[in-house]
Amino acid sequence: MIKEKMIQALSELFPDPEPIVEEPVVEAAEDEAADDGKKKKPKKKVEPPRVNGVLERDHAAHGYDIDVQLDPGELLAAVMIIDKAGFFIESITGVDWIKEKQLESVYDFSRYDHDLCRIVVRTRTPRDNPSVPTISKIYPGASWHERETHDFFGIKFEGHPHLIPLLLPEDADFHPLLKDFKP
Amino acid sequence: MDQGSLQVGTQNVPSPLEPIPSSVVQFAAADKLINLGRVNSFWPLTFGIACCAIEMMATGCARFDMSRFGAEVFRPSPRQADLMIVAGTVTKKMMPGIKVLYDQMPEPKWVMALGNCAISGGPFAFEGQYSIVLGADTFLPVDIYIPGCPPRPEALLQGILDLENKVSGWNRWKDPEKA
Amino acid sequence: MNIMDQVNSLLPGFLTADGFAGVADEAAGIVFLIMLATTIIGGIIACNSKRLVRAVAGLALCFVGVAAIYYYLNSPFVAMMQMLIYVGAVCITIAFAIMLAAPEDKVKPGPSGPLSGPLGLITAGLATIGMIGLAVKTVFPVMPKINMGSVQLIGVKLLTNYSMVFELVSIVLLIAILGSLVIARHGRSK
Amino acid sequence: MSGPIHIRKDETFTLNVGPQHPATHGVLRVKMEMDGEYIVKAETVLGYIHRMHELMGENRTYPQVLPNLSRLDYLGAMGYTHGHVLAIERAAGIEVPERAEYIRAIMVELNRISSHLFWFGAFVMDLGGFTPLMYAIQDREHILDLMEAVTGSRLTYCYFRFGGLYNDVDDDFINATRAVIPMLRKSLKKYDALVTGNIIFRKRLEDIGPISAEMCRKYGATGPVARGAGLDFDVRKNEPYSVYPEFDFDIPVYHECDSLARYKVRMDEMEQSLRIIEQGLDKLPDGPIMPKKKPKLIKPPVGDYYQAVETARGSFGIRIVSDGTKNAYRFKLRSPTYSNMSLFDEACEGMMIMDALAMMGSLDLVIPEIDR
Amino acid sequence: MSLLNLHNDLNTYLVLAAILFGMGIYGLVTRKTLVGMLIASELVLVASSINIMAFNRFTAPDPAIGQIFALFIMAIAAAEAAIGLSITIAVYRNYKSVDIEDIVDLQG
Amino acid sequence: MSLTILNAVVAVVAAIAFAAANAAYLVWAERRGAGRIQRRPGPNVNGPLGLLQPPCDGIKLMTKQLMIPGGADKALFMVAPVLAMAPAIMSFVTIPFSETIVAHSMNVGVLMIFAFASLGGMSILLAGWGSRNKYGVMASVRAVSQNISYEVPMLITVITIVMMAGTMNLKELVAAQAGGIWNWNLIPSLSSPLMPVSFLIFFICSLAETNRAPFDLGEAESELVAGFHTEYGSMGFGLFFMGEYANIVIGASLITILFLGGWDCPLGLFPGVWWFLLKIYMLIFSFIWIRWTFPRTTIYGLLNLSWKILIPISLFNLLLTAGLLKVF
Amino acid sequence: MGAYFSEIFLGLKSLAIGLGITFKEFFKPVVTVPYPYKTLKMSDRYRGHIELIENEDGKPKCVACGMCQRACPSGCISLASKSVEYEVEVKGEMKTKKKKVLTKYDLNFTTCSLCGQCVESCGFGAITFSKDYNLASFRKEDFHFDLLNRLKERNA
Repeated sequence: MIKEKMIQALSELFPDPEPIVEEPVVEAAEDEAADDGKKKKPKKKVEPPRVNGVLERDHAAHGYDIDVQLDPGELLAAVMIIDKAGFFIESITGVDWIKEKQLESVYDFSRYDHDLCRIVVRTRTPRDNPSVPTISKIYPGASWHERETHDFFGIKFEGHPHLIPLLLPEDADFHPLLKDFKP
Repeated sequence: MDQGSLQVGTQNVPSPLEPIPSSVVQFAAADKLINLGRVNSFWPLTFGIACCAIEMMATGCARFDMSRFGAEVFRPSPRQADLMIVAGTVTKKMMPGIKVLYDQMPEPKWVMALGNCAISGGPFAFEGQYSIVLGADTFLPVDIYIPGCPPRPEALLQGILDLENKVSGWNRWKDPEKA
Repeated sequence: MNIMDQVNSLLPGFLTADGFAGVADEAAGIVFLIMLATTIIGGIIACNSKRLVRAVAGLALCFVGVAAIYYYLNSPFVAMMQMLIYVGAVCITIAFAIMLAAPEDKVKPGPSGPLSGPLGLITAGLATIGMIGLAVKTVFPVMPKINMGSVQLIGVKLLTNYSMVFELVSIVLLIAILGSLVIARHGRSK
Repeated sequence: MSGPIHIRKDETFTLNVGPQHPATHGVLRVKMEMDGEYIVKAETVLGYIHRMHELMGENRTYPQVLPNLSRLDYLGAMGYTHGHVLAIERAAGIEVPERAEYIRAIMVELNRISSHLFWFGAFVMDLGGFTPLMYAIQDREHILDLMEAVTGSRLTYCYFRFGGLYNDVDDDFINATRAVIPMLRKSLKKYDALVTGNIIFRKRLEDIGPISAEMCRKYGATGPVARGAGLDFDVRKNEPYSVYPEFDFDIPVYHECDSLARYKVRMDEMEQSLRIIEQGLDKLPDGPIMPKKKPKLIKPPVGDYYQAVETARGSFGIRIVSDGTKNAYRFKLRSPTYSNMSLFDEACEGMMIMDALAMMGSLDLVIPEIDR
Repeated sequence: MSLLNLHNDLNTYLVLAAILFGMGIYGLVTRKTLVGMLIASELVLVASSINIMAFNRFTAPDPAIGQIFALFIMAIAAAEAAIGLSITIAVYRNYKSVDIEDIVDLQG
Repeated sequence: MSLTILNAVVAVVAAIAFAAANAAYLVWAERRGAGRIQRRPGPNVNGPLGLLQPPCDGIKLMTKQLMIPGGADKALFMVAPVLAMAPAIMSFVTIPFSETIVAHSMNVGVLMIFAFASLGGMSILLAGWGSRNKYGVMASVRAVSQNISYEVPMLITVITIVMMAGTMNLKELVAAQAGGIWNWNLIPSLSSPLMPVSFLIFFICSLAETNRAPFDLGEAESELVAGFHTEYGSMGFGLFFMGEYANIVIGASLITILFLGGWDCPLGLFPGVWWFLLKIYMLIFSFIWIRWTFPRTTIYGLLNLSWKILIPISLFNLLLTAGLLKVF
Repeated sequence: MGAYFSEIFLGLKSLAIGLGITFKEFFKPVVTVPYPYKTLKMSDRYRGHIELIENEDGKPKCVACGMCQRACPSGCISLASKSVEYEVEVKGEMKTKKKKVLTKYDLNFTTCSLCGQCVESCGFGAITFSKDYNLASFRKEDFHFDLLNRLKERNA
């Protein structure tokens, strides 16, 4: 199965002990909560801070299988592994974690064959100087996604050949999806 | 629509109800004839922006058939068009382009705002919106508004009939129920 | 049947007169003058216009006039060939070349600019005046009009007396086509 | 990869296709560096209909975003709304009655056919044939009538609700749909004879606009574009959702990688959608269309959820990052045409402009869906 | 002689041909681009054609010969145009100009 | 002035009127015909059957503002539409509508039509270049290269027919086909068994020469906006339109004269001129029918068709006919 | 050589088939609904702009709870109400009760997206969709509907 193989391959990026973190308790609790109707447990909302590593997720609950968090420096290595395994790039986006003062860029990869496996790669950069290496050399299709993420979040993709606004006007200097954006 | 409604407009732009640029011939009868000629051959600009453009195309097609009124000659070049149908949301990035297209159309020309987005930004006018223009009438002299999201093809046809009436004062068809 | 005959007879009868053949000499003269003017105006545009495309347009105009003049010289066939070849082929080829080779008309004065204009005018003027003088002074033995120019005769002559020249011209044309292809065809290797 | 266009001085010129151009189906602009009729380099400029759906998704509550999804892609609105409701249902754990899922599937497939019909017409119009558009739209009107009778609007339905549907279908709809299906089959045969067999049409598409499987992978192309490149990829089969596993249908795949392959994939898909609709009507169970407890306030638990669905244009993904409130923290829409269009810049290099525009037509663009 | 009878006079044609010839010479001297010179030379050719046709009409016993000559000139002119223009384009490719003064390499 | 000048003037005026009326009402016929093919009525509410639609369009076009785009070559821009219309009208002068109805019967009539048709290419080039629009230039280059390459098979086919009839006079060409439907050039004869193929070639070529779909590359709407008349509005556009339809009438007339026996009546029910008109309008209907059925070809597909299929076949037909004429 | 001619032949055949199809269509009846001379009937569920529904005594059913206002994604509904005291007979004695009465119900139709969430959210069945489908006007202010007024006009 490709899923195990990928977990194996991606874990090698994390030489630290115990790369495969157990699914956090809070997730399981949420799944239960989802199962038994609509009872909310707001006290369980506090998620322990994510550490870098590979996480196996339940596809039925989340829609993806492998969740990788890593430093921007390791991104290219991880993407190369994924590229070699024959994944296609689904999308790139960002999330503004304003409380943690971090910007997260999220990469989705999926497969064309029937061996279902969706990999999510996340990497976080500080909010005041967000910068991530570009993967458009490996996946040319990432070019537009990165430009879009740059538009919306201001994340700089180092090495991108043409990082000008794509969806926003060409002279735009604002990033609308930042949580502190005011038009 | 009588000319009295001239004063009620609230837009900053020059009122769309300005008299049509008159041609060389100034005689009333000739003017009337010219206006009749004009209203019976509105050639729209092929210019679709969003959802409403699909209904515009549906209007041009067999079931509703704009061609009955001589208005099916969709011209891709603004030089040959008489009627600009702004069908869809106007974004700030697109606005200069639309303005250029409008300027390229030869007089006399008319503008139709089709759909809620073109009238006032529609459902996309929300807090935090930075991208769209709140209505085509902020930068174009709109002659007729057709609401809906999107409007039905009949509404577009009704708009053309109303515009014909407005330009020439001639009624193509009187609704027997309203009369 | 009868009705249709009647309708047919209603058609304008004047259309049936066999056209220009009977047109009075005066009308022919007027048309000739117009065509003369067309030719000269076309020529002036062709050699004087700053923009090359206009020059080609002028050349086409000139050729149309020349075609009409050939018509007056009793050779409608050559007149039509003039239109077909010069206007339809040569002018369009030149226009193509302008579009391919000179995307923008350059109106810059060259280094030899100030003198070449007057110089050209003098040379051309001398040549013209000399030739006109020669033409007017010389008395040519004018013979009466023989026929209205027969296409058949041209064909017969081309394939009998002048067949060698005909063949040579076709070879010249063939070589011209091949040569121009060889010269101009390079570049787009995609 | 789309780099900047550096204008070469010799023999090339820049051609601006769009933002208003008949071939772009909306407001898309392609800056083309041309050498005569050949494209040396192309750069797509987007954003002329960028309306910021994602920010709206974060500013509004989950149900309030529902109408937006129909405006995203106005031709296949049902499919996109389906993705949205499935994502929220996955996140908030809402059960959906079986009848509702069946009706959803039927509606999505009907909408897929209407979308493909429109694409077919517009595509042939791009190639200069006008009449097929008229026939296709006339057939589409029948489908729109069916859907209007149920949903109340022609184009932007807003019919799905979290947990179910807005209102139920009745027997009239079922009978009418059963009547329309054979008519559509007949029409498809007519299009085949009128368009697919036509020598001019084939000459314009065969071996034109190659998009290889590897290129699809690198650019993330999905949907008919990928299937035309020999990739057997359809979210309905690869990552089954809703009640699609219950249906028996095939995924048309062509290996030619050219514009004609993409065209044929869509034409075959209509046939398959008709099969799904027939089966759905047969299997349609009785029961409610909303869960017993109608979800009142939707607050998905904290987390990150992704849902992919197969829309008429390809794999549409929706990512919801929830912070447990009634608004989404992050609302990401992964639109299929965005990826499909991104390969256009590379694919059209060295092509003639008319072939490139034919290829653009075969990508089935809906611009508001690219710009979002 | 009446103005309306000009077309029956040989001199008219000869004068016209001379004028066109002069224009052609003028163009050849003053034009600075290859295409312009080509246009001018077409004028010269047409002038000679008119001459031949005029003599054919007014003085020749056999009115076909001049026409055949004119046809030959047309053929030659067409060939000349084709060759000249292909040279122009080739020159343009190499020098990025059709200005004769820029084509210095041909000066030996 | 003598009556003959009046005759000439009237002939030219009649030709212009005929061309203009035809152009206007062919647009109407085209729109109605397209409507029927697409199962909609077309313009039908303006006047009975929508017959007032062309005058309305004409009035509108004539009263629209005249716009000359900035940067355009004014003179060329103004001259081009006239140049598109004038040769078309001139060609009408030599077309015989019946034995008696002809403005001016020339003994090189066929050549004259082709000579004036070649002026059309010039007008397209000037229009495209003069309007200083990239789409216009591209379209005009396309249209002209198409015109030139389709003139070749067309002329070769004409030569075949001229060879058989031994004349270039249009009237005599028709007269050579008189005497019944089996004498028409359309029907294969002993000396020219490939005539139906020739007819097809000529038909295709005249579609291409008149820039009609599926060969309407010059105004390919989905690629080049509106082609060479992108920048033309008001009456300039109207003139191009009229020129196009006048050319269609000429093309149809030429096909009728060369292949369908001109005014020759297969049944003899009514006078020749009506047969002639019937034939050309049937042909025009088939032009319209074809336009609304097929997609557009590509520029290279078009040139391939001409150089690889039409020219070889028409040349072969020419040689075959020449040989067989010697034999029989 | 054989391929050359067979391609020409097959190509011509495909063209002829296409011509045959359009020729057949030529004689089929037109499908056009000639609006305005003839109109389509809107389906029962057709969603036009919203209208208030009156109760038995001609007053709007609306109790001014504001649910529709809150449910509306684009905020095109604005309503106002005032409290009215009214007397009601409860168990034989008159009591004064307070009740909200709708004083204004404005619909800004130009921003409406016709999603139908207002109608769905209304717990009292007080609003419904109208069947107006052919609206057009020279002023956009015409689409700011005062629904109370419209109700009155309808009743009058």
